[in-house]
Amino acid sequence: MVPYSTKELMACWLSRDLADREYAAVGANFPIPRAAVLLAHLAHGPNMKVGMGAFNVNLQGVDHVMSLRYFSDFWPVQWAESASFFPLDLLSIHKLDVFFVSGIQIDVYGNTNLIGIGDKQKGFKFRGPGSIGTATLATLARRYYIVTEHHSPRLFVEKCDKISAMGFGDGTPGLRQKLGLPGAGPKYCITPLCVFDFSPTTRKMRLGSLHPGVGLNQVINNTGFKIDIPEEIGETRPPTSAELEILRNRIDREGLLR
Amino acid sequence: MVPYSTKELMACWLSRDLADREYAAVGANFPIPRAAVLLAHLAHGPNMKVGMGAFNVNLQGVDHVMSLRYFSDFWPVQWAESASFFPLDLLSIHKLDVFFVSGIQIDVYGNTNLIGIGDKQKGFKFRGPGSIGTATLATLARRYYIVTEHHSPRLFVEKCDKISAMGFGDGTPGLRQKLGLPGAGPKYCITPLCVFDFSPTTRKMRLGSLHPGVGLNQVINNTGFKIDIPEEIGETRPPTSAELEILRNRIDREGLLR
Amino acid sequence: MDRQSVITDEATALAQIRDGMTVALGGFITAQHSMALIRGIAKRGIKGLRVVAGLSSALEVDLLIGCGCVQRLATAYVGAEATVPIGPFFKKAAEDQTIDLWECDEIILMAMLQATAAGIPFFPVRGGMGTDLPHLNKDLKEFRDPIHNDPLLAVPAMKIDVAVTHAYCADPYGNVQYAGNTFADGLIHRAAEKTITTVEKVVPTAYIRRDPFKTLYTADFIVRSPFGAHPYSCHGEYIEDDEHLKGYANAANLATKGDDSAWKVYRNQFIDTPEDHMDYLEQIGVKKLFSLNEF
Amino acid sequence: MDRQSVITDEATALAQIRDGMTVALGGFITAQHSMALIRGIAKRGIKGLRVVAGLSSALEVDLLIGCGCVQRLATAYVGAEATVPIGPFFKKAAEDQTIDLWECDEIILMAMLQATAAGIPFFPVRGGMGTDLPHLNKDLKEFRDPIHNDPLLAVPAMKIDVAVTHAYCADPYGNVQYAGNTFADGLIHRAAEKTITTVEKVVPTAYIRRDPFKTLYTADFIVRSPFGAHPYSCHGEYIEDDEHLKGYANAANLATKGDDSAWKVYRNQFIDTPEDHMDYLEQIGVKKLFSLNEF
Repeated sequence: MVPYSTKELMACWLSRDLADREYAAVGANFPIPRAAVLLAHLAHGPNMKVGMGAFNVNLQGVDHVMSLRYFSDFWPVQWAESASFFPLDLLSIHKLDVFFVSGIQIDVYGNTNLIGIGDKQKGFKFRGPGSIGTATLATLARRYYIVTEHHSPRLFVEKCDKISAMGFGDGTPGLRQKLGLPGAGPKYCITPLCVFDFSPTTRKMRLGSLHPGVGLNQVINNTGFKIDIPEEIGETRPPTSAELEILRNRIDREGLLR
Repeated sequence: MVPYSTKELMACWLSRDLADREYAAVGANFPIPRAAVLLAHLAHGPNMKVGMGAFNVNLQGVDHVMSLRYFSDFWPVQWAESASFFPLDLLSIHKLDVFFVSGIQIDVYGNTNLIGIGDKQKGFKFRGPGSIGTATLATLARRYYIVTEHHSPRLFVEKCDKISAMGFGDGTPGLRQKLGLPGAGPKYCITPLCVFDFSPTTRKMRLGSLHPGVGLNQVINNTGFKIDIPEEIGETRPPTSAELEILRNRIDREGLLR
Repeated sequence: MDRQSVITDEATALAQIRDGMTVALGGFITAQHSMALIRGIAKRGIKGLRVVAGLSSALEVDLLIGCGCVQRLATAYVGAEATVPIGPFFKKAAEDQTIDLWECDEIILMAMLQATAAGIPFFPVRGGMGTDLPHLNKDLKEFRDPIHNDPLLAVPAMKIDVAVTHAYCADPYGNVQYAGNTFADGLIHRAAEKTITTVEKVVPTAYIRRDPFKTLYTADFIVRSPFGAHPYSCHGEYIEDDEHLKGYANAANLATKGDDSAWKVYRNQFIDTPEDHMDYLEQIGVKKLFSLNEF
Repeated sequence: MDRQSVITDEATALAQIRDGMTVALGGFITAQHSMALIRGIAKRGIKGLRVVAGLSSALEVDLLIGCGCVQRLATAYVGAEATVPIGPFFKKAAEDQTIDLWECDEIILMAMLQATAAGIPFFPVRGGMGTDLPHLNKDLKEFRDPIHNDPLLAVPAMKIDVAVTHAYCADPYGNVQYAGNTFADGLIHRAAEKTITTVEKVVPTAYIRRDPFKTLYTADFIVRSPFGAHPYSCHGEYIEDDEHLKGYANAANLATKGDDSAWKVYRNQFIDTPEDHMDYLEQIGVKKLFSLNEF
C-alpha cells in the first residue's frame, strides 16, 4: 500500500461520500474539503457542479488544478462555465447539496463557533474572524460536513460559547425542522483522529471510525465532551492508490496535504 | 404660431414638468409619454436617465429616435449604456422619479383600472389586459402622471370597479402614507381636453387648465364625476416652435402624434 | 465515466410536463417565449396546468388557454401591445371564470418568484397596497412588519415544477447564454425545480467559457430549436411576426364569439398537424422566417 | 446644455463622506476594495463611521478601526485568509468592545442590503435561526411568517449614506463595468443613496456601449485610481500584494500588544504622508506594482 498522510486520508474518505451531479462549494484556505470535492469530481463526479471561489467550474480534462490563494481569486475564470450571480445565487443557495464548516469551537451537537470565545453576552476573551457564510449555508445546504485539522479538548467542547452555524442545537428532537431550517444538518465530523457521525436519537456526536493507528483513548483524551462509543468500532478506510494518484498528480501537486 | 395637434400639445406640456437628472421610464404603445420624456431629454435634460424598454439609453447626439414596436424590442441596445438587471432593478424601482399610467377607468381620486369592469367580486363584464407593472410602479415612483388619449364619461368614473394602481384611494387624508406607499402619487392627469391636478385637501381631481379651444362644458359633459372647478381657469400653454421642431424632426418623424 | 450531455429531443422534454403541474414560462411580452415547447404542450393536450407567466406574457398563454391546457394563470398582462391589445381566449376565460386567475402585477409576480428561489415562505412588498389585487388574489396577505409595524403585502412562494425558457444558446451541458435581455429568466430558473430551455444554437463549451459571466443559468434539459420563439422575437436573431400574431388573434377572437372555423384552421395547421417544431417551421416557410432577421 | 461628466478628484469625492455617516464598502475579502478612498478617509480622520463591509471585508476595515474612524461595523469576516487569519485591530476592538458590532453572516448582510435596495423595511431569512446571531445583534428579530406561521428571522433595512466601490472601468457619465466578479457591488450601489467608485481606467462611452449588459450600475462620482485597490486584487489587472498585507498585519498586531512603533511607521508612510493616491503609489514603487499584474 502507498503511504499516505492523515490529511490525505481525510480528503479521500470525504470524497467517497460525494455523488456525481451534486453541487458542492470549495473555499480557499480549507485544503482538505477542497481536495475532497476535486477528487470526487475527477474520480467519479464528471457532472458535479463545483463552486471554486465565485465561479462554477468543470475540470474534466484539466491536467492539474492549483489551489486558490484567496477565495476571490480571478484565475479560475479559465475553467468557469458560470460565475455566481450576487445576490440571486446566495439567496437561492438552498440548492447547494454539500458544504463544509469548521470552527474555533465544535460541540457535542455539531454546533460550530467562528464568532469568539467568552461567556459574556457582549465582548469576547478571544474574538474569532466572524461567521463568514456559515450561519446560512449550514442551514440551507442539503447536508454539510464539519472538518478540522486539529483535535483537542479546547476545540471539541461540551457547548460552544457562541454558535455561528447551528448543527443540532441542544439536541431537542426535530429542532431544525421546528426552526424552519431546510438542510439536514451536519452528516459527519472528520478530524485527524477519527470520524464522528451523529446518533439519530440523541443527535450527539458518536464515534464512527478510528483512523488507522489511532487508539480509542487518544480520541477520548483529546475530546472535551463524553463521546458516544458504539460496541464495535470500525477503522476509517484508507486511500486507494488510484485515489492517491489523482490527488497527488492533479489536485495537490503543491503538497498541502502531505 | 406653428399649428399643432392635441397629442403634440399634451406631450410638450408634460415634457416641461420633467427635470434634468431625473430617471423616467418610457414604455411601448404609449406615444404621448414617450414623446414627453424624449423631448425633455433632448430639450433640457441631457443628464436624464431614460428607460427605453429594458435598456437605459442616452440620446444626446442621436439624430432621430424611432418609436418602440414592442416594449421588449432589442434595437435600443445601440444607444444603451446599461440594461435592466432583473430582478434587482425592479425590486429597487423606488429610485424611479417619473412614471406614466393609463387605464380603462380613471376615477375622481386618480385611481386607475387596467384589470376589468364589473361589480362582481370575481369575474368581469369586460376584462382588461392586466395590471402590467402599474400596481407597484405607481406606488414606488416618486411621482406619476395619468395620461389618456380619450376623455369620456365611461372612462372618467366616480369610482373604479377595480383599482390596479392606487392614486389617492378614497381620499382619506394621509392614506398613501398610512398604507406605506413611498411615492407622492399622481401629480397631473392630462387628457385631450384639459389638465387636471389634485386638490391638496380633498385629493380629488381639479381642473388645472383647459386646452386652447376647449370649453368648460365640454369637459364637464365628458367627465363621469363632478369636477372641482377653481374660480379662474387657465389655458394649457401650447407648444413652442422650438419644441415642435425637436418633436417632429427627432422624436416623432413617424407622425404618431399628428 | 464521462460528462453527460443534457441535449434532448422535444418529446423527451415534453414528457417532463404532466397534467396539473405548475409551469413557469420565460420571456417578456413579445420576446423569447419557448413556443416550440408551448405548442408541444398544446398539441399533446396536457391539462390542468398552473401557468406562471413571468415577467409578463404575450399570447402564448392565450394559446394554452384556447387549447384547454390551463387551470390557473399567474400573469400581469396578456396581450401583444398595439398589435393585439388583449388575448381573446384570456379575456373570455376571465369573463366566464373558466380559469383561476392569480391576479398580480409584474413586480408582485417577481416577488413570488424571489421568495420561491430564496426558499423563504413569502416576500414582503409595498406595491399593491391600496389596490384590488389583495381582494382578487387571496394568496396575497396584508400584514404588519415585525420590526417597525409598517403595513406591507406578503407575497407567498409558489412551488414551481418546471420552468420552460427560450434562449440564444447553450452548450451540451446546459450552460445557457442570452444575446440580449434576460428579463426574469434567471429568477424563473432559480425558482423552479427543473428547467427546460429551447435554444437557437448549441455551442461548444469553449464558447461559453469565453465569457462565463454571461451564463445566466444551467438548465436540466436543452432542446435545439432554431426560431423556437416564433412568432415572438429572440434578441440578436429575429423580431416578431406581426402578421402571424394578427392571424392568431383574429382566429381566436372569432372563436370566442362563436365562430371557430378560422381557429380550427389555425390550430390544425400550426399546432395539431406538425409533428414537431421543424414541421411547424416548414408551415411558416423559409422566406417568412428569414424576413424576420433582426438588423 | 451639455451632458455632465461625473469624474472628480479624490478630495471632492471624500468631501461626500462626513463624520457619523453610514458607509458601505464594496469588494469581497481580498478583492476590489476602494483603498484609494479608504486611505483617504483614514488620512482625513473622519470619525464615527458606521461601516457596512459587504460581501465580506479583508483588512480595509481593520485599517479604518486602527485609525479610529469606526463606531459601528457590519461584516461577516475580517481577515485575509491564510495570510492574515484575523484583523488585529478588529480583534482587539471586538474584545475590548470599543466598536459596536452588527454581527451577521454574509447572507444576512446581503438580506439587509436587499431590503434597503428594495425599499422594504426588512427581508425574511431562514439562515441564522438557532445561532447566536440574533442574541448578538438586536436588530435581527425572530418572527412568524404571516401566511404559514413559519419561524423566520427578520433582517431590517439600514439607511446607507454612501457606497464606496472599486471597479475596472467607467465612462465619464458614471457607467461602471467590471472585468471579473462583481460580488455584492451591484446590490450595494442600489442600497446606497450615493455611490463613489474608483476605477482603474476611464473609458469612452462607446466602450461601455459595446456591451451595455456589462454595466453593473451608474455611479454618482467616479475617481480615476489605477491600482486603486492595492494591496488587494482587481480582477483582470493585478493580484494581492501579500508582502504588504503581512507588513500591515505585523505592525497592527504589535500595536494591539502595546508596541505601536511599526504601526506609526506604516501609518506615516502609507496613510498620513502621501498627499493622495498617486503619492501612495510612489511609496509602493513601480517595480512592485507591475510585479502584481495578473497573468
